[in-house]
Amino acid sequence: MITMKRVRKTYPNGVQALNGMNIHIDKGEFVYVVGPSGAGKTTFIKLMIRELKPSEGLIQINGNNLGDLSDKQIPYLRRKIGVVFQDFKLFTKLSVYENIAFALEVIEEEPEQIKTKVMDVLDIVGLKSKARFNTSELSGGEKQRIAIARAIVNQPAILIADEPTGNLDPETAWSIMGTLEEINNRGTTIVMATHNSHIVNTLKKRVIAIENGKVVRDELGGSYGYQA
Amino acid sequence: MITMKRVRKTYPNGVQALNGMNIHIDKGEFVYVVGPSGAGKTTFIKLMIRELKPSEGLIQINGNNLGDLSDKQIPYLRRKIGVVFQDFKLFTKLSVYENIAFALEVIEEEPEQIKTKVMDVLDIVGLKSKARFNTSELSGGEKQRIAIARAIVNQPAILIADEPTGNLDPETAWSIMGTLEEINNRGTTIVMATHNSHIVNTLKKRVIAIENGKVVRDELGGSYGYQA
Amino acid sequence: MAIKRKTLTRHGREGFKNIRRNGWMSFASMSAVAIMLFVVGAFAFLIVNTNHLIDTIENDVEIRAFFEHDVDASEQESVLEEVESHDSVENVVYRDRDEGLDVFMESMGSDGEVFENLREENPLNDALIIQATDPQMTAAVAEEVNAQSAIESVEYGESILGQLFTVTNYVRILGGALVIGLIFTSVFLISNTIKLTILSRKDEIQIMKLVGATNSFVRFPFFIEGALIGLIGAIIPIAGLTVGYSYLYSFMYDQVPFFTFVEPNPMIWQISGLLLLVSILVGIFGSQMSVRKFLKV
Amino acid sequence: MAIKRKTLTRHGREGFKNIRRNGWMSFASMSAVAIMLFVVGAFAFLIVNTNHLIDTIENDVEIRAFFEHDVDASEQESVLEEVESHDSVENVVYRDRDEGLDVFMESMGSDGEVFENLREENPLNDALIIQATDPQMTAAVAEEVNAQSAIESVEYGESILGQLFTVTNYVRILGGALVIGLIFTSVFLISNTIKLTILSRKDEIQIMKLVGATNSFVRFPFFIEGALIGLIGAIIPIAGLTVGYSYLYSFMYDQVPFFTFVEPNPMIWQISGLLLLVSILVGIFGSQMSVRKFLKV
Ligand SMILES: Nc1ncnc2c1ncn2[C@@H]1O[C@H](COP(=O)(O)OP(=O)(O)OP(=O)(O)O)[C@@H](O)[C@H]1O
Ligand SMILES: Nc1ncnc2c1ncn2[C@@H]1O[C@H](COP(=O)(O)OP(=O)(O)OP(=O)(O)O)[C@@H](O)[C@H]1O
Ligand SMILES: [Mg+2]
Ligand SMILES: [Mg+2]
Repeated sequence: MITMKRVRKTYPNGVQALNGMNIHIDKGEFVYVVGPSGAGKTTFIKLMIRELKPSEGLIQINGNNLGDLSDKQIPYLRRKIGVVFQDFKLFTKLSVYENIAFALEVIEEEPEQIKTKVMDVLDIVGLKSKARFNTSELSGGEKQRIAIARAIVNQPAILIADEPTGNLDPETAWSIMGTLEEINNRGTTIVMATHNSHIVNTLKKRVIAIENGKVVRDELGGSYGYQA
Repeated sequence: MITMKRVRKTYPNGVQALNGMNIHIDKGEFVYVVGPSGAGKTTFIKLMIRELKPSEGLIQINGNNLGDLSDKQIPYLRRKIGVVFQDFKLFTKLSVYENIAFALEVIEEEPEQIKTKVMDVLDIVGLKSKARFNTSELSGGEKQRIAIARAIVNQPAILIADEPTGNLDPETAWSIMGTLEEINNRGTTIVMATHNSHIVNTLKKRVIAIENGKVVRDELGGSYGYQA
Repeated sequence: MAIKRKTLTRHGREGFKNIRRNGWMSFASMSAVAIMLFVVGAFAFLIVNTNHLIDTIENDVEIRAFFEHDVDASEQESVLEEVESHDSVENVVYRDRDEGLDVFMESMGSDGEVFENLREENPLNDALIIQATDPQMTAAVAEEVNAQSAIESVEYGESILGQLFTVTNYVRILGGALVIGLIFTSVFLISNTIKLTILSRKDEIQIMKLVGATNSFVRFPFFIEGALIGLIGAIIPIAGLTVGYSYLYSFMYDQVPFFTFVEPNPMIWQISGLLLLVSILVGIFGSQMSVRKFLKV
Repeated sequence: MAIKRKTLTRHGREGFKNIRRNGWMSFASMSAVAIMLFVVGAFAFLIVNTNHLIDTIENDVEIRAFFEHDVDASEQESVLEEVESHDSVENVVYRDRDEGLDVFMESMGSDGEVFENLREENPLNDALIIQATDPQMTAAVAEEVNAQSAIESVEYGESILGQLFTVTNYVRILGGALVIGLIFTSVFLISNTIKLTILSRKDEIQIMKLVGATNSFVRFPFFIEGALIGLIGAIIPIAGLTVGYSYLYSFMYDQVPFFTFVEPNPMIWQISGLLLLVSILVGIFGSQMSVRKFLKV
């Protein structure tokens, strides 16, 4: 499903964010990506959705070699991947409802279907009552949950979540983890970058630890930590 | 140092974020504020620095009744309070150095002093090497640490931190907590809104739990949780 | 790849909504459109009328060709016919010395009467009054006519005519250059303003792309929005110019009989239509160019 | 509360830096300034010269007062003196019938010679050529002169004069109104553009306030920035207008002897200075007004 071979990424300012990443994730897996601040987790995610191009190396998603995709094909790749961004990336001028509906309008979903699906997913993240609010009127944790809702609303083949519980209280975080497990059980591949050791250590999954832009540990059912 | 009496805050859209808050925090205290997503923690913080005005009730900071302060006096209030914002609020077009230096320029610090102080505080948060970077070139956790650095650089009498470890790995988070303790030992009052139960339960301090805009628990050396 | 109808509806709706959502910004763009259109429009009217004035002046240019005193009527007739058949001659009128004096006396106003006693021994010659098809051909025609042996002399204000055409040609070129310059300037200024409003929506556009929107999906609402800004921005200046010009026209008509402006109808509608078209195109162009820069995500 | 010197230095430095930091935005503002200044400046030159043309035309207006045939020289002299002493009379010249004929023949160009044989029994009268201090007083003066018994009649183109003044006054008022309108429009458009660039820095301003900056601390760099935008934006149009006008002036001077433009010196410097001043003030005004809205945090 997701393969990276000898991937390097050097930012224009010279920072080597990824330094020879080799990763293979199969369809249906649930993977935690852990690592210290600045290790390269977000960079790794940005490469998968082609927000960035690698400086070197090979990336395959869903059987497609990203290097071979034309600019025109990128949107169709992205529609198969739901992403919870670390900084949420919500449309600040739109309502909660419109934010989530956008992901469905893009794939030209039927208008009636949009309504049902948005309200369903808002129910899952516990914010049905705030559908008409503007996103600027939400608390930090509420924004994060809207970002999660948007990422899962069109049932993508792959769900990538960058620190999706950083602004959530433990109870809400666990409820979200329950949702992710459920989605995973229905066949969605999940990649979740996280600093939450409690979650990693409790809900045991495959753990990929990154440090200085390299995989330093890759362990099924591992616990939080990145010293190899 | 910080007193709130029967404080209510209703947002223009009708949401009652605070619902009769009563709080008293003494000089030199270290207080965790916990509560579920949307409980009102950030609203509580915004009231203290007069980013918002209360709909009702009395707020005293440092002996000043905020209701009595004129608009002209607000900046001087804010200079005594260092704030780590939940959404960082960094100047996106400025470098890391300039972001932190700004807090010192505002209080008309001597130019040579600015340089020393900024580099010292960058050292504390472990980002001395990134002083010249633009803040848009930082990882999530790095941004958060810059926000912390800016809040503490002019040694404010009160430090307010809104979820300051949400994007940090446990190791970095603990190092930051060490810094906060140190600052607290030197006499600074610290109010920290957090969802990190591990920190709250390990580094025991006074815990104020908020739910639905009210204090539901206030316990010295308490543990994480907000069921009264 | 055809766009589905529901998606088209969605784009249209978003375009309209965005005008409202970005309220102040939309207003800023529309006022830039309105102001520049006003300036361009007013200038267009000015140019059209200046041209009209120049035409009027130039068309007043006539050649007076005076016959020798001893040329008889039949010879005069044959010269008239020959001149008439000339390619560059628009119009020829015969004016004998008597008529010549009448015209002269009339041109002197009340002073003229004193010349009535000249009629007996009229010092004037019989003449042909000639107009060239193109006023700028006047000198050439005059020379050819003068070459005829029956003609004693020709008069066409040669001293002033060269200057007149220098000035009128200059004014025409300058006016044309100014109009073109002004139009480019306006296009630049309007799209500049639109660019500024779209720059502030850079993040929005990039998020759309990251969530899987195609370029055309992002662009379409901006297309509608740009067209609407052009359209709405054009209404006030067009209305203002139309009313203003009609008023000015009738004022001039009443007060200044010796020069009338170009009739409002249909000129006013042509200019308005052109302004409207340009305005909408610039709105679309400005928004599309600006969006384009942010699509590379 | 005096600002410390180091803080002032800091504000100045920030003002300069912000121009660079907001590169494209600063450029957009400056080009708006440049374009509008160009339009206003060109228009100012147009108005100044139109006024000049009008003055030239109006000053050509003269009254010809003709004496009765039987009035003798001494009486003519006393009338001349009386008219000369009139408050509203600028200048009086005596012209006897002989000179009158010369002037008339000259005005007829080469046609004129045929009237030479009139000199013996000259039908013209001796006359006074009078100019009023204010051309618009012409009619009143003419009437008073006509009341004199020694004067047979007066001539001053009364049929056309009323119209001339209607038109010139109208052009003056219209020109003035247009200049004022154009200036307001430019001020609006420029500050509009500046507002747009500052709108995108709303967050920045609010963060400054939240970190403890006073309003004046936030404002000062914007003040410098606004002034710089006005200053830099003014350079190109002022240079362009200065060169362009000088060129146009000498072109007109060489080609069109019957009307010269207003001399470039010092008019050009006055207008340039005024434009520069207005430009800087608008830059400051625009940025300060816009910042103001976002200070309420
Ligand atoms: N746009 C950018 N330009 C330049 N350098 C960047 C950029 N984004 C990130 N970096 C640098 O690349 C490195 C990896 O960043 P990345 O965001 O991938 O880290 P991360 O693992 O997500 O960290 P965190 O846990 O703090 O979010 C860091 O050193 C960071 O400073
Ligand atoms: N600007 C706003 N306008 C309207 N309602 C708001 C606004 N900001 C917050 N709210 C609402 O007020 C309530 C309290 O929000 P607040 O941000 O204080 O919560 P919080 O405790 O900080 O939550 P979190 O842990 O998710 O950050 C929430 O219901 C939220 O939706
Ligand atoms: Mg990250
Ligand atoms: Mg909060």
